[in-house]
Amino acid sequence: MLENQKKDVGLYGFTGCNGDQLTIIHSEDKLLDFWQSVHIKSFSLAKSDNDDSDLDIALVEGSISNQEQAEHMKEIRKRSKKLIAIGNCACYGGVQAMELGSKGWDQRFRKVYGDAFFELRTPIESKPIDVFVDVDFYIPGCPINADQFFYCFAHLIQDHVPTIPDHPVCAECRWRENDCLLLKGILCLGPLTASGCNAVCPSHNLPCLGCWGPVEEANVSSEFNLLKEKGLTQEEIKRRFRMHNGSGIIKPLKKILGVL
Amino acid sequence: MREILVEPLARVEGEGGITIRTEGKKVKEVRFDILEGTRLIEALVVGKTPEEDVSITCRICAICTLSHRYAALRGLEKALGIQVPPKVQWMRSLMHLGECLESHSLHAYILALPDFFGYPSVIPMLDQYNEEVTGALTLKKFANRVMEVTSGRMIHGENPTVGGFGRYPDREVLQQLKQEAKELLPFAEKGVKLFADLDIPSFFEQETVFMCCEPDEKEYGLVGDYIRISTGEVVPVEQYQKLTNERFVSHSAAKHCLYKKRPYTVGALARMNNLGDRLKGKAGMLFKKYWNERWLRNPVFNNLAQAIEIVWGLEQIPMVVDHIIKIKEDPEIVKPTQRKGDGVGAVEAPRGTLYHHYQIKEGLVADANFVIPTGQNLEDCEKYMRNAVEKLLTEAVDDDAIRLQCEIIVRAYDPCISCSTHLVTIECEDE
Amino acid sequence: MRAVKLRKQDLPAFLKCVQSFGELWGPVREKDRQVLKKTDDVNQIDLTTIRTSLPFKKLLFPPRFSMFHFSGNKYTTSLEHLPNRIIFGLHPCDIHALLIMDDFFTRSFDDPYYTERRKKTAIIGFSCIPDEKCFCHATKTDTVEEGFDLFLTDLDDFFLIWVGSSLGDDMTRECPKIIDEGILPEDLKKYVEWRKYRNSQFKMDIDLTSMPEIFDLSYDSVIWEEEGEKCLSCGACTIVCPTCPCYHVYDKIEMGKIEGERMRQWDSCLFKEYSMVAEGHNFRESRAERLKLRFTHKLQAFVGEYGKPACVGCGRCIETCPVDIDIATIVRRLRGEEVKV
Amino acid sequence: MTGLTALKNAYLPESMRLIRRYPLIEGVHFFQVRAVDMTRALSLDYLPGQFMMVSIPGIGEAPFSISSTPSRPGLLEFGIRRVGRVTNAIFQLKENQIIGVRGPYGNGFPVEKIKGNDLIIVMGGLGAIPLRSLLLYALDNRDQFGNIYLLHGAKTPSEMLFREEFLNFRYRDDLTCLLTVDQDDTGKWPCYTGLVTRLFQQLTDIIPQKTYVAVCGPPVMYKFVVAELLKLNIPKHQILMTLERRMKCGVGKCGHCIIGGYIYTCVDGPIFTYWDVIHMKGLI
Ligand SMILES: Cc1cc2nc3c(=O)[nH]c(=O)nc-3n(C[C@H](O)[C@H](O)[C@H](O)COP(=O)(O)OP(=O)(O)OC[C@H]3O[C@@H](n4cnc5c(N)ncnc54)[C@H](O)[C@@H]3O)c2cc1C
Ligand code: SF4
Ligand code: SF4
Ligand code: SF4
Repeated sequence: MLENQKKDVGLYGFTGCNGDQLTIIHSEDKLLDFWQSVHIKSFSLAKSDNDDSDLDIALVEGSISNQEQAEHMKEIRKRSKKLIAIGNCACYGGVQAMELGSKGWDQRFRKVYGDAFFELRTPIESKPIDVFVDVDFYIPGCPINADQFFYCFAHLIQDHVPTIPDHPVCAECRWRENDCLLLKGILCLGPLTASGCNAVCPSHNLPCLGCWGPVEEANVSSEFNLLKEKGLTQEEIKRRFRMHNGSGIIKPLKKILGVL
Repeated sequence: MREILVEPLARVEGEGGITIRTEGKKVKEVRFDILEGTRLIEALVVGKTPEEDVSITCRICAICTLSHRYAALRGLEKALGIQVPPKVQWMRSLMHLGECLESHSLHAYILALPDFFGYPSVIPMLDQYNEEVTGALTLKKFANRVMEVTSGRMIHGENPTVGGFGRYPDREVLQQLKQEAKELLPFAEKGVKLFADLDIPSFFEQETVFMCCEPDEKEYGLVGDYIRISTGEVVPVEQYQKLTNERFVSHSAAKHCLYKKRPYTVGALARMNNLGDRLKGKAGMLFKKYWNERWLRNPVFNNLAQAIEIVWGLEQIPMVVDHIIKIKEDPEIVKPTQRKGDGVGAVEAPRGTLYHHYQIKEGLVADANFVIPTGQNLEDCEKYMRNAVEKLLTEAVDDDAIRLQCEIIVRAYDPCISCSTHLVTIECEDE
Repeated sequence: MRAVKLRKQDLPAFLKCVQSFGELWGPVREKDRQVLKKTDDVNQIDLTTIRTSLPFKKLLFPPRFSMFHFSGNKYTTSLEHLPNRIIFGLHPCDIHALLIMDDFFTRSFDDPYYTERRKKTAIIGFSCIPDEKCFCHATKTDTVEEGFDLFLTDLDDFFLIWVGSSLGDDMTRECPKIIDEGILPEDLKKYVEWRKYRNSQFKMDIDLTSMPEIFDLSYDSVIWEEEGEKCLSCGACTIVCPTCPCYHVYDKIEMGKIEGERMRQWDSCLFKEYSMVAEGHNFRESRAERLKLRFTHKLQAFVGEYGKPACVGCGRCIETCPVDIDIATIVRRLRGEEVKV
Repeated sequence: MTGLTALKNAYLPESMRLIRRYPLIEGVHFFQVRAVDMTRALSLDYLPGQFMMVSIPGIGEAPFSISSTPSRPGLLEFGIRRVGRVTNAIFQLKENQIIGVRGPYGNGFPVEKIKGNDLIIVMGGLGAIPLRSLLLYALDNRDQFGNIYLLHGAKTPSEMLFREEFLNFRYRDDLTCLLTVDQDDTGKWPCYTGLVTRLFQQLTDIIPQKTYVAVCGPPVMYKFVVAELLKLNIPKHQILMTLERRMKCGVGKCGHCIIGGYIYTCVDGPIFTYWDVIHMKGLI
C-alpha cells in the first residue's frame, strides 16, 4: 500500500485487562504487517511517541469507568472517522459490568475503596463505550481472537465492512466434534454466545462462559427453560448469564424474569 | 513551581502517569499515579462459584492472567479442601513458567529496552538490533505457545480450573515445547549479557527490603506457602496482611503497601536477591557472574534479573514436561471436600508476589481479598524516583531528562496497572 | 457382485494392506464420543461405533477451506495435492447420504472442490446393528447396493466382503493370502440369519409414509411456531446431518494488500442471516419458518424430486439437538402422535 | 496448477473490463463490461433473464441480472443499485478497471416458448433491469414475436430506469410503449400518471391463450398486477415473474436461495410462472 493511502490508526485502552491490545502484540507473525500497513498514531501500550491527531480508525479497548474516561472517549470519537470497539469490555462492559442494570454499585464501591476520595478521577459504574459514543463496528471477545481481529482489521483499513458470522459458539463446537456439555446437564452458554473463539472452552471439556457476549439471535428463554429442566436453579442460571454478558443480556433477561 | 507530567505513561500495561512537582531545587512531590478505572472485581466475585471466580479474577490482567488464576486456585482449593494430584501440579508449573517467560520477554526486550537505546518503541529498533528483537519475538511466541497449550489460549485460557484441568495436551505437543525450549536457550543467555552491559546509573541507589515466595522444595521457584523476606524472616502466607499492610493514597486507585513501615520490593529482582544462590545450571552460572551488591540498592537491575529468570525458565521447562509426560493417566477433576473454608494462595507473578484470599460459605465465595505486586512496589518506586529527581535537580537538567530517568525507574518495576487497581479492605493505617 | 471372506483376526492385516491406497480414516472412540479420524494404527479403529459425531462430509467438503487465492484480479486454485483417502466404516445410512451428496454436487454443475476430493476417496462400508436412535428402515436406507468400493458384513468369526468397484477389487487382490474366495452355502445361511437378526433390532418406531401430503397440509400448523420457540438456532442439527451441504462464502484479505483467499464455510438454514437479502428483508425471519424449511427439504420436497426423503435415518440430529427438535419429534407431532413437549 | 483443473473450476471469476458506467437514476448505475479475452467476449451466450455473479476480490460476490441482450454480443450490461458491501465496491470502480464475473446462471426467460406469441412486459422499479434484456431481445428478433407491449411504472420521472431509452420507444410502431409515474414532480412528464395497474385499461385486444406476460418489480407490485392479468384471463403458467433470493454461489450448491425445500432460485429460477408460485408454497 502506498504511504499516502495508509490509514491513520490509534489504539486506546480504557478500563479492562489490556488483553485485546496484548492479543495484537502477542501475534508475532502479524505484528510487523500490522505496524506497516497503517500509520500507528497512538498505541501507548507499545510505544511512547503518541499524538492526538485526527484518525481514520480508532480501536478502543476497555469499558468506561470514570468521568474523565468518558470525556476522553468523546474526544477520540470527535477526531476519528471510524470507531471500532474491540473486546468484551468495550462492546458489552466486560466482567466489571456484570451487575449493570441492577442497583448496588455504591455499596460495591465502598466495599472495595471505603470512603476514599479520588483526587484525579471521578469513578462511575463501568459501562460499554456505546453508552457514551457511536460505535461503527464491534469485534467482541474476552480477549478478541487474533485471527478474527486481523481479518476485520485488513478489511477496515481498505474501507470495507468486514462480516463476522452471527452464529453461536455451538456451530464451532460441533465442527470440532466435541461432546455437547448441555446434553450432560452442564451449564454451557454456547447457544447464546457469539462464535469466534473456535469453541475453545467446550473443546477443553469446559462449559462456554459467554465471554464473547450474546449472539444476535440468542434464544435466551429457551436455554433458560432447558437449564431449569436439567435441574439448575434460576439463581445459578441468571448469575452465569450475566457474568460476561454485561449490557448485552439485560434486555432478554428482563423479558424472561420481569426484573433483573 | 515546576511541574513535570508523564501522562499517559507509555509501554506499561494499564493507564498510569507520573507527576513531579518541584520548588527551586527542592522536590515537593513525586508520584506514580494509577489512573486506571475502577472495576470492583473483589465485590463482584462475592456470591460466585469457585469456578466462576477463577474465570473472573484471571481477567484482572491479561499479562498475569495465569498468575491470578493460579493464586486464586491455590486459595480456593485450600478453602475447599482440595488436594490436586502431581500431574495437575506439574501442568500448573508449566503454564506458570510460560507466563513468566512471556511477561519477562515482553517487558525486558520490548517495553524496557527501547529506553536504553533511545527509541520510542521496539519496531524502529529492528534495523539496528534485528537479532535481539526478532529473537525476543521468537521467545515471546514460544512462551505464548506454552500458555496456549496448557491453558487453552494465550490469554484468559479457561483450561486450568478448580481441581485440575479440563483437558491435557497431547504428548507430541509437549515434546515439541521441550525441544523449542532447548533451542531458545543460547539466545536467552546472550540476552543476559545484553542487559548486563547496559550502563545503569547509580545516583538514586538506596537499600531496601525484598520479599518473595519461599518454594516448598527449597529451590528456586515461583510458588510457595511461605514468604521469604530479605531481613531473614520466613512467614506463612496466611499472615500476608501483616506483611503488606495496605493503605490508601488518594492519587491512585491502587493501594500502597508497607512492611513494618518500610517500603519493599517484590519481583524478579527480589527473587534473585533472596533465592539467587539456589540457582543451578546456566542460570546459576550467570547469576554468579553478574550479581553484585548494587542489586540490593538499584531497581533497574530488575531487567537483568528478568533476563536471568528467562534462562532459568527455559532450563526448567524440559524437566517439567518430562514429569507431565511420565504420568500417563489424565486425572479427573478433584471435587471439593467441604463447602465452607478459608484459604490464602500466593504465587510469584512475573512482577512479584500475588495473594488471593478467599472465604467460602455454602460453596460460594463469601469474601475475597487480593494483594497485587505493583501495589507492593509503588512505595519503593516513588522513593527511587524522588532520589533521582533530587539528584537531577542539582544538575539543572531539562524536564525531558528527568522524565526519562523516572520512566526508566517506573518501567524497571514492570508495573502492571490493570492489576494494581484491585486492592481491598481499607485499613487506613496512616503512620 | 463379487463377494469374498476375511477372517476376523485378519482385519488389522487387511487394513494395513489397503493403506497402500491412501490415508486410512475410520471411526475412533474418544471418551464419550465417536469420531472419524485418520489413523495410522489400525487397532484404534472401533468397530462398535454406531455414528460418528460428524459424518464423512467433513472430509469431502471441510467445515472451512479456501476455494481459491486471489491477488489483484488473478485467481488461482490448487486442487491437485489432495491426498488419497480410504474411509472405513461407513454404515448403509451414510453411504446413502454419500450417494445423495454425489448427486447434489454434480447436479447441473460440477463442484470441483467436492468432486476432486471424492475422486480420491475410497469407501469401505461396514455393517451395523441399530441402536435406539437409528431409523434407516423407515427411510429405506438400511441396505446398500452401490456407493462403496468394499462393504464388510460382520458374521461373527469372519467378514463377508462385497466388492463394489474396480478399486475395491484391486484392494482385495492386494493381500490375496488373507482373502478367501470360497463362499460356502453355510456362509450364505449365516448371512441370511444375520439380516433377520439385524432387522429385528430396530427400536425406533417412526412412520414416514405420506410425508409429502402431511407437510402440504401442515404448512400453517402451530407446531412450527411451538418448535420455533424452543429452537436455539445453534445449527447443530444441520452440521451433523450427512445430507446438509449448505455453505457460506467470504473473502479473507491480507493487511494492506489486495490479496487473499475466498473462503467457504459450513452454513445452516437455521441461522438468521441465511435468507437475508438487501435492506434487511428476511425471507425466513422467524425460527419457525427456518425449521419448516429444514424439515420440508428433508421429508417433502426431496421426496417429490427423487421419490425418497433426504433423511437417511442416521439418528445424528436426534442425538444432537439440545432441545429435542429432530426428525422423530417433528414427524410424530405432524402425525398427531403423542410427544413429550 | 494443472490447466485442466483450473479450467474446470467454474467458481473462478473471469476477468472483464469495465467499459462504461454512468448513473441511471439516483443510487442505480449502469455498468457495461466486456470479457478481456475477445474470443470469449464474442462467444459468451446467455438468455434474457439470466444473471451473473460479479466479484470484487477481498469483498465478495453478488448476483446481478444481465440487462443487455444476447442478440448484441460482445458487451454485457448491468444496472446496479448501491445497497451494501459488494455494491459499494462496484460503485467505486472506474472505467477501464478489471472486475471478476462468472456466469451466466439461472433459467432465463423461456424465449423459445414465447416466440410466436404476444408479449406483455410489466416492469416497476429495478425490475426494468432484467426485463430490458427480454424487451431488447424481442425487438431485435421482431419478426418472431407477435404484439409487444411495454408497461413501465416508476414513482417519479427521475426515478424511472432507462427513461430516455424507453421514451424513444414511444415513436416505434412495432411496440406499444406505456410509461407511467405515480407522481409527476417535474410538470413536464409526457406520458401517463398513476399506478402501473391503470395502464391495463389500454390493453384492449388481448388474446389470453396467445399471450405471455413477464413481470418484475417490487414485491407489492406483483399482487396487483397479477390480479389484473387474471382479469384478462391470462393462463397462470404464461405469467412469468422473476424472484430474488439470497445467493452465494449461483449454481445451486450453497443453499441460500432455496425455496419450499428443493427449488433453488439460482438454478430453477429466478424466472418462475405464477402457477409455480401458487403451487409451491413460500415462493413469495
Ligand atoms: C437473481 C438475482 C438478480 C439480481 N439482480 C440485480 C440487479 O440487476 N441489480 C441490482 O442492483 N441488484 C440485483 N440483485 C440484488 C443484489 O444481488 C443485491 O443487492 C446484492 O447482492 C447486495 O450485495 P451487497 O454486498 O452490496 O450487500 P450486502 O452488504 O451483502 O448486504 C446488503 C443486504 O443485501 C443482502 N444480500 C447480500 N447478498 C445478497 C444476494 N446475493 N442476493 C440478495 N441479497 C443479498 C444482505 O442480506 C443484506 O441485507 C439481484 C439478486 C438476485 C438474486
Ligand atoms: S457443548 Fe455447549 S457450545 Fe458445544 S454444542 Fe453443546 S451447548 Fe453448544
Ligand atoms: S467457549 Fe465461550 S467462554 Fe469459552 S472462549 Fe468461547 S465464548 Fe468464551
Ligand atoms: S435429518 Fe437427522 S436423522 Fe436424518 S440424515 Fe440428517 S442428521 Fe441423520
